[in-house]
Amino acid sequence: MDYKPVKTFSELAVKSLDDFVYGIAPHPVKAKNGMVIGAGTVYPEINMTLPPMNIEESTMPEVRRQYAEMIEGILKRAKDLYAPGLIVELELLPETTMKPEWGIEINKILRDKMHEYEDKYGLKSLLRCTPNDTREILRPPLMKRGELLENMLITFEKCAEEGADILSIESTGGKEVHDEALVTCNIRKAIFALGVLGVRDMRFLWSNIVRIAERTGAIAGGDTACGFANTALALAEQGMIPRVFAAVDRVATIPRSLVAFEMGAIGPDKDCGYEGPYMKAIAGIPISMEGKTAACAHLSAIGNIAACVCDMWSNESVQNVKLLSAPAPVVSTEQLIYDCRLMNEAAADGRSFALKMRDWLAASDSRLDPQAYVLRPDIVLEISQELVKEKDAFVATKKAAALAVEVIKRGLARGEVQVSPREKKWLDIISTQIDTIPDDGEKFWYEIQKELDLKKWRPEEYDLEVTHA
Amino acid sequence: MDYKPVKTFSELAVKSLDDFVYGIAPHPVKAKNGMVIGAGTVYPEINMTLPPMNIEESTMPEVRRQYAEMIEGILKRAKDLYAPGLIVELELLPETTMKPEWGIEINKILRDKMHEYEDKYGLKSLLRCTPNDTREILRPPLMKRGELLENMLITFEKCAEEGADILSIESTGGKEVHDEALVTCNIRKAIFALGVLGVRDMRFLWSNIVRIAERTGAIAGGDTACGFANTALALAEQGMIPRVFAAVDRVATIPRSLVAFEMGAIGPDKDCGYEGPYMKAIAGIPISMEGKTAACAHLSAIGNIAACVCDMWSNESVQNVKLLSAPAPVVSTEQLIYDCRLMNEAAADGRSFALKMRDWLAASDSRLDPQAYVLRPDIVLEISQELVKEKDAFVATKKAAALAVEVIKRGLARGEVQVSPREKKWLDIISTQIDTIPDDGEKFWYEIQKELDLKKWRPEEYDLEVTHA
Amino acid sequence: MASFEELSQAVFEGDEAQVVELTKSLLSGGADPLEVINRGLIAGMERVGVLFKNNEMFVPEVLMSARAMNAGVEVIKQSQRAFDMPSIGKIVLGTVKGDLHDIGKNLVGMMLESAGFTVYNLGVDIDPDKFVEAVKKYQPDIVAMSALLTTTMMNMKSTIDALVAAGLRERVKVIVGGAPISQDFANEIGADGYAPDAASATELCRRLLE
Amino acid sequence: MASFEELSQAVFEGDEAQVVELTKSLLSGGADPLEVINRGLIAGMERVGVLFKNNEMFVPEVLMSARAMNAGVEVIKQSQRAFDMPSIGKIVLGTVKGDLHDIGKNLVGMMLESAGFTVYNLGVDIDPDKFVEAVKKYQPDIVAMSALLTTTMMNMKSTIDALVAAGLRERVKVIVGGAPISQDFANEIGADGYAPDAASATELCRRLLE
Ligand SMILES: [Zn+2]
Ligand SMILES: [Zn+2]
Ligand SMILES: [Zn+2]
Repeated sequence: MDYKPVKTFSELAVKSLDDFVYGIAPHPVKAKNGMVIGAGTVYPEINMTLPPMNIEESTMPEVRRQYAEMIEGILKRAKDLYAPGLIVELELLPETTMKPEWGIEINKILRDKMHEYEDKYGLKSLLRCTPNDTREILRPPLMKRGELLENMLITFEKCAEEGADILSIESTGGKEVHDEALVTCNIRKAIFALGVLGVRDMRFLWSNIVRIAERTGAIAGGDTACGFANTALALAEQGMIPRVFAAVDRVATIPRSLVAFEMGAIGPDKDCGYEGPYMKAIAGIPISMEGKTAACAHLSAIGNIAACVCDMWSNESVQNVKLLSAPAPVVSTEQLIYDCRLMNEAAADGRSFALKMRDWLAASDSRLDPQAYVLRPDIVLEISQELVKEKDAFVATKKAAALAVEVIKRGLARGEVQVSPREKKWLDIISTQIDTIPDDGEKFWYEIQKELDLKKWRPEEYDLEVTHA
Repeated sequence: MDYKPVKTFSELAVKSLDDFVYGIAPHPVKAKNGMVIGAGTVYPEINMTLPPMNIEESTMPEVRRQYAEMIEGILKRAKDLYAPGLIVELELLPETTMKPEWGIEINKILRDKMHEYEDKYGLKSLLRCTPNDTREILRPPLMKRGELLENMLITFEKCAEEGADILSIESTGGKEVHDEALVTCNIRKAIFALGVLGVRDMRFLWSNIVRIAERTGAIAGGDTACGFANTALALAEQGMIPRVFAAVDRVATIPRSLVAFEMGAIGPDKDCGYEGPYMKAIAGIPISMEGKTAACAHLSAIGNIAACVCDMWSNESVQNVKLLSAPAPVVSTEQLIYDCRLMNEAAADGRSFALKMRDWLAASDSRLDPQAYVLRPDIVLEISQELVKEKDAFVATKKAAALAVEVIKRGLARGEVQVSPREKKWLDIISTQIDTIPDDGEKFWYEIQKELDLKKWRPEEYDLEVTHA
Repeated sequence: MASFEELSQAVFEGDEAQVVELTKSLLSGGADPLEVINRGLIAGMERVGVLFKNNEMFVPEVLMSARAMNAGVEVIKQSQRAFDMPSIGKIVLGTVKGDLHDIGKNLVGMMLESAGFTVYNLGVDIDPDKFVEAVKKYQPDIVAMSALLTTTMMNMKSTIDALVAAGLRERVKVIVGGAPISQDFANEIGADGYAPDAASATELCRRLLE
Repeated sequence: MASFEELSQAVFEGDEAQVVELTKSLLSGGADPLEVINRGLIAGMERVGVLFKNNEMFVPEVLMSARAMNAGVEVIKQSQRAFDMPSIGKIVLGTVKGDLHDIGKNLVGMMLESAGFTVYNLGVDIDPDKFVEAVKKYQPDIVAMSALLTTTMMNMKSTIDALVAAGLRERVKVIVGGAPISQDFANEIGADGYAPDAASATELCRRLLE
């Protein structure tokens, strides 16, 4: 099997800041039922999950009941609010991925009901199926072989055959190293985890997913740096690590997440990948994003700015618990639909107004947090422009981190973004760390392998050979 | 005691459509700590309530713990997101109103913590205290006397003394009659409940609340037709009654809710009074509104349009249950803050952009539902302009309902609003019913008393005499 | 002679005068009163129930049908000596202690009555003891409780506990509903069923008495 | 001779070299090793803990302090024959069965160790039986469980049940934490405590062992 990219991006798909706006992607994606993502309308993407309960043979009837209840509530609300269309994401859990028949069954419960609403009421919808990256259950993980991988791929294939429209994953290659990098705020290790391990694993994984999509007629959507930069985001939000570290880490995920599109994925990108605007700028694919209306799943400093250039707008995930009005998934559905209505209404007034709305969304957050600042559309284009010049994903990752530091420092100097006094020194620490990284991937691997805990992951799974004694 | 209005409104406070916008009220309200509502900034108003539990002596320690946990989480999030200010609403429950010491204690838990955040972090906040209208616990209710009323007024007074900044209530005068009017869709009875009973009761009640506010230095905020038109809204949303009935009922609440300001209240009006825009247009007071971000408390067809001319933006109410990210009150706080950021950012670009944002919020909902349509800013001004010509609240109520039908019919003819085929005939039914109502209040009372169940309420509590045998 | 079909249609349309006339016509034509009720009046209300459940009929429309049906029942009662209205089950209904919400509960009561159940509507703010008394007094098949507040919903549990303590729990089915209530909560407190709305409450009661 | 104050400050600043030097200086000056630990090393970490709890210190900074403290402890161990590190309590720590989340749990472990607890970190995806085994083996004062998924949090209950079944529940305190966990949930499953974050976990453990 060959994991060579089928596409490379040496220039930006988005040609100017005025073309960089929500609802419109250079390469829209058309689904079987005629829905087109990225062709002018922002659609809500709703995700839901089980309330506190175990998943096992004996609880499967309740699991089925829960999903049936959730999808019915969601679709009914979407119909009642005249949603122009809807994307439903099924993020499978470890249990429902390891045992493909369970995942397939749930996938079918959702798809059938979605078809019913399309037939009865004309409510068009798409199902995004996101199997869990269960490879990490074995410690240290096997990335390219073993039963866990096999069942995960079976889940992909069968769910696609059973009508899942879009395939996605939150892949975890390099996560063990990145976790350690985060708590120690070691950008060297983070860059290695993302630019070497993540990139290599995603090439392998996405060559498989794209093949499955081709075989089944499904759409290969995209990946997300969820296990990486979103962990950083959550830790920063809790005050555990500096926000500037999380911001730099986010930008450093770009070459990694881009691999999905180099391998043939076509979007829509996965909601929780906040690096999505960079994917859209570079690869031109439509993206799903999440922000304030995903506060049910995680708090963040990028609640509005995340929407600037989205083509779908998501709640990330919400448990099926009852709120005063309705079950939480129904509540999220309503909120997403209203958010989308507003964006689409502004856009209906003309491109210049969509751009106004975009800029307000951006301005309302970008001054307050470096993580928001690096998502400002002009900054996204500026950094993307530099990154497409790099052929090597590892070098691009290092460069991305360096550019992020540089841009934040400049923003600080210009008064465009605030960084708390005790975070400022971290910009220098990160910068100094980046400078120690050689530009040669082989050399970097040779250097860094002694700094890493090789009991936690298997270099051979990434085609890396341990050269130190 | 005299219940004569201290103010009358014979012309609109809002002089033109271009002056009718969120964040700005003709008569801003200034609080003790310097916060001003309606002077340019939209502030979030957060409300929270207990998870499923009983309130009794033995559970009071847990009740205290819950409120302490909620307020800490809310304030911490508001601080971390740099909220320009915050309003916290304490909607007391029947138990915590009937036993004033409990309500006072909870009021203090919140106020102390809010002061702490103001002193420590500069986060300014205001406490709105809303005792429960416990008078309805006795059936048929005593409206102007009895222990329930006394304890309710004590709760008002003591909470205000203990630092509650704003006083509000969801008063229930006439609710028994209105409930019956709703399920039978009898606009005659609805108009009687609102325009005669509601108005008379609010004059009594608000003369008391205004006096308490004056004595304690608190702000007399406003009332809401929550128990009336929001019940209609909820029933319409469930498909129980026609949306057009709910829309007409909403407009018919205007003279009733206006009584608070005629009696000396100065705003901010209560969040769940969707008739708020009319209050702002007529009385010029700042208003709190709720929409999509209150979907946790009730679903609605007016998620965006509700924000058009708001001065505070609220979540209505959310239980302290844990979501994936954080307790639900924290999640709501975050969502409200981002909503407000966006509105304030657009306004910072200039009035014309605030008006653009307002119009998108309006247009995104107003075409889809008559309840949204009657909240369109230009419609609000148009109807308000007619209503201020009427001196008599009952006649104004009848007129409001008639105007609502007329405006919806016209909107339908112009293609500005959609009404489902099976609802259209209800417009005629309602219209015919309104035509049967005499313009003389005395005469109406004489006529309608035989149609009403006089075992459910006491006419003498509204200074009405039963004249039929 | 009028047909059951026509009578059913008149109930469906909420045409009280027509129902009275058709019922009289059927009885004077020798139709069995029970058949008039079941194949005419209740059959009409069943169609109403289906549309109501599908959100295709409004409550005031349902009420008009119910009123028309009742008018038909009255005609039958007056025409027969010692006529016993058939009941498909007895239900005690109330909003729990501390809770004053009336509308939803009354809708449930109305739908149940229209479906042929005998309903004892206790009202709002009903103590657990009051429920127990009512069970002793009316010997119902089902106790149906409503709550709209998170701070009163726990009183559903108290009521079930009171039924257990009185040794009556085994004799009745208990069902619950209201905005904050869920199937999970119903399971948790040991109720026999949960209905998300008035229309499904009828179905639930039918199912429980099968 | 160096002062305890200076040593504490060096720990606080995460200055490993300085800590090593000051510890040596104190010991060679005749200071009691236990005092060096308590009044120097642990005192420094306590200041770190307070700032960390107030969101005024980042984890990597805390880690540097912890590393500096450990370097000091190493110096003491090497200088003394048969020196036993004082422990204020033993804690078995793990992420529950089916759950792979590591970071939060490890932070808790690190904070506990820095506060003077002995921590047995079992890792992630830990079966109830494994927790039981560990309790038998290490005789801890506290079992601390972490879960980040709504579909694994019920395994906290299973673990408590397993402890009960093994007759060990009375011998240990059980505490829980993780994103979907709340005080209510902790009460519900019969845990002895809940901590919303790593910083409060330390406080909670101290309180439970008072
Ligand atoms: Zn994710
Ligand atoms: Zn997601
Ligand atoms: Zn309300």
